[in-house]
Amino acid sequence: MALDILYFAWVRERIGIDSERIDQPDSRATVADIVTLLAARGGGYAEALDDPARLRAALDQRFVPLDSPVGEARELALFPPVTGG
Amino acid sequence: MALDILYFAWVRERIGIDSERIDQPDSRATVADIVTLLAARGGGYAEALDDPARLRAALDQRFVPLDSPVGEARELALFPPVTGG
Amino acid sequence: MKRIAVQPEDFDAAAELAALEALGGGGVASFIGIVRGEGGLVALELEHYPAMTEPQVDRIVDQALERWPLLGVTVIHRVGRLEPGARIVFVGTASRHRTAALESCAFLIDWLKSHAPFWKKEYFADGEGRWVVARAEDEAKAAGWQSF
Amino acid sequence: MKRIAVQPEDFDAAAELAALEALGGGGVASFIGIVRGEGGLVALELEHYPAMTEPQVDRIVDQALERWPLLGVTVIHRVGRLEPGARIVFVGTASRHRTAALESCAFLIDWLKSHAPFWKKEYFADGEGRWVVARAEDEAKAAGWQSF
Repeated sequence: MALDILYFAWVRERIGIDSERIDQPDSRATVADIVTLLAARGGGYAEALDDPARLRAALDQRFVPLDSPVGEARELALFPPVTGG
Repeated sequence: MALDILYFAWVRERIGIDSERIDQPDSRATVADIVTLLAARGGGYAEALDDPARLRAALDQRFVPLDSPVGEARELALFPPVTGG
Repeated sequence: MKRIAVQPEDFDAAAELAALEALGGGGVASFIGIVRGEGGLVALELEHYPAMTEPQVDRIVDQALERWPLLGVTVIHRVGRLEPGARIVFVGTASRHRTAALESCAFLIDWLKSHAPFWKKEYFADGEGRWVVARAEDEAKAAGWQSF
Repeated sequence: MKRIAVQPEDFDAAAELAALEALGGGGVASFIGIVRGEGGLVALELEHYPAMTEPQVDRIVDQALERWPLLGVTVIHRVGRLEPGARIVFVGTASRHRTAALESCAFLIDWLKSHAPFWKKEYFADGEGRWVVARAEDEAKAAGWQSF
């Protein structure tokens, strides 16, 4: 199944694109598993994603902890902690 | 020495005047002493002032407890608890 | 900036906010109190103690300025006869810190309620007038700031 | 009344307040956040997650509506490039109770800071851009409402 991945703020800048589509490896995979998979690509991906403690995530537009299984979600967003308001 | 007494809200309405001047009995007299003195006049005064627990006071435009000595103050105001805002 | 007014006239909330926004802080908090037309209320009469009101509001504002890092405070309190829907009071604060702006705004309105010489009388359709009774809750709220 | 907007355009704070005042409650609280021009800042760029932002702000507003007896809530958050002095955010609440209006206003701004998908980038006179780092203090402030 296809999973759309969105990047925001400095995660987006380091990776150099704002979104992409990947084949979801396994519905039991967690957000953290996918972060590890992407970081392994090296370059900007490693720069953006190598420290998961600095990352936050949303699945289908809902904030989730990084250890959440991706399940049937169609959209995963990765970004730093929010700074609105 | 003369002491101006001001009344507000239902204290003013019951007494029927908004201010008057009295001879201050004694600089050691407290606000409560003056309230007692005025209440003893009976009529609207008694109606307005017979329950000191329902009254608040200011001496020279500063809130004070009823047991404060009037001292050198020139103006005593008597009124119910405030309800602004 | 410190602006205090006690007046029968209405005020321009937008102009008051704009003046606070122009101070260069990051946040402006405000509270506007309005006459509620409940239970057949036709008007509210606000009595005050003219010689005391502004100096007393000024003291309350000074306490807020001591307690929080504020760039500006505006307090406008109306007096006289006000009809349902009319504005009674405006409290606005500007600060670099949103928490300072919000807390000081809450403090100011709580203290105005319990520490400024205003008295409200409600008038109803049958012509009857009734003095508003001070609420113990308001006293407690104001007292709560003491130990803040 | 529930009004939520995420937009690049400025907003008319007076009109927003007037709409809240017209709801018949006794109090309207508001907070306006403004870009501070400190340290040579020339602009702030606000990025957001378009598909998520409004639904997420809506959830935050619903929490406020569950928690406090409110007659109306307005949240307007700007996105895009904003210069010093520009408004970033407006939060306004109307209630019969001043405490409900003030507390919910503080809650909403705290939660927007830590629970809505916005990211700020600061630009300085030398052309350099720097992403604003989330403050632990803001997280703590938002978390404080959980146990409220």
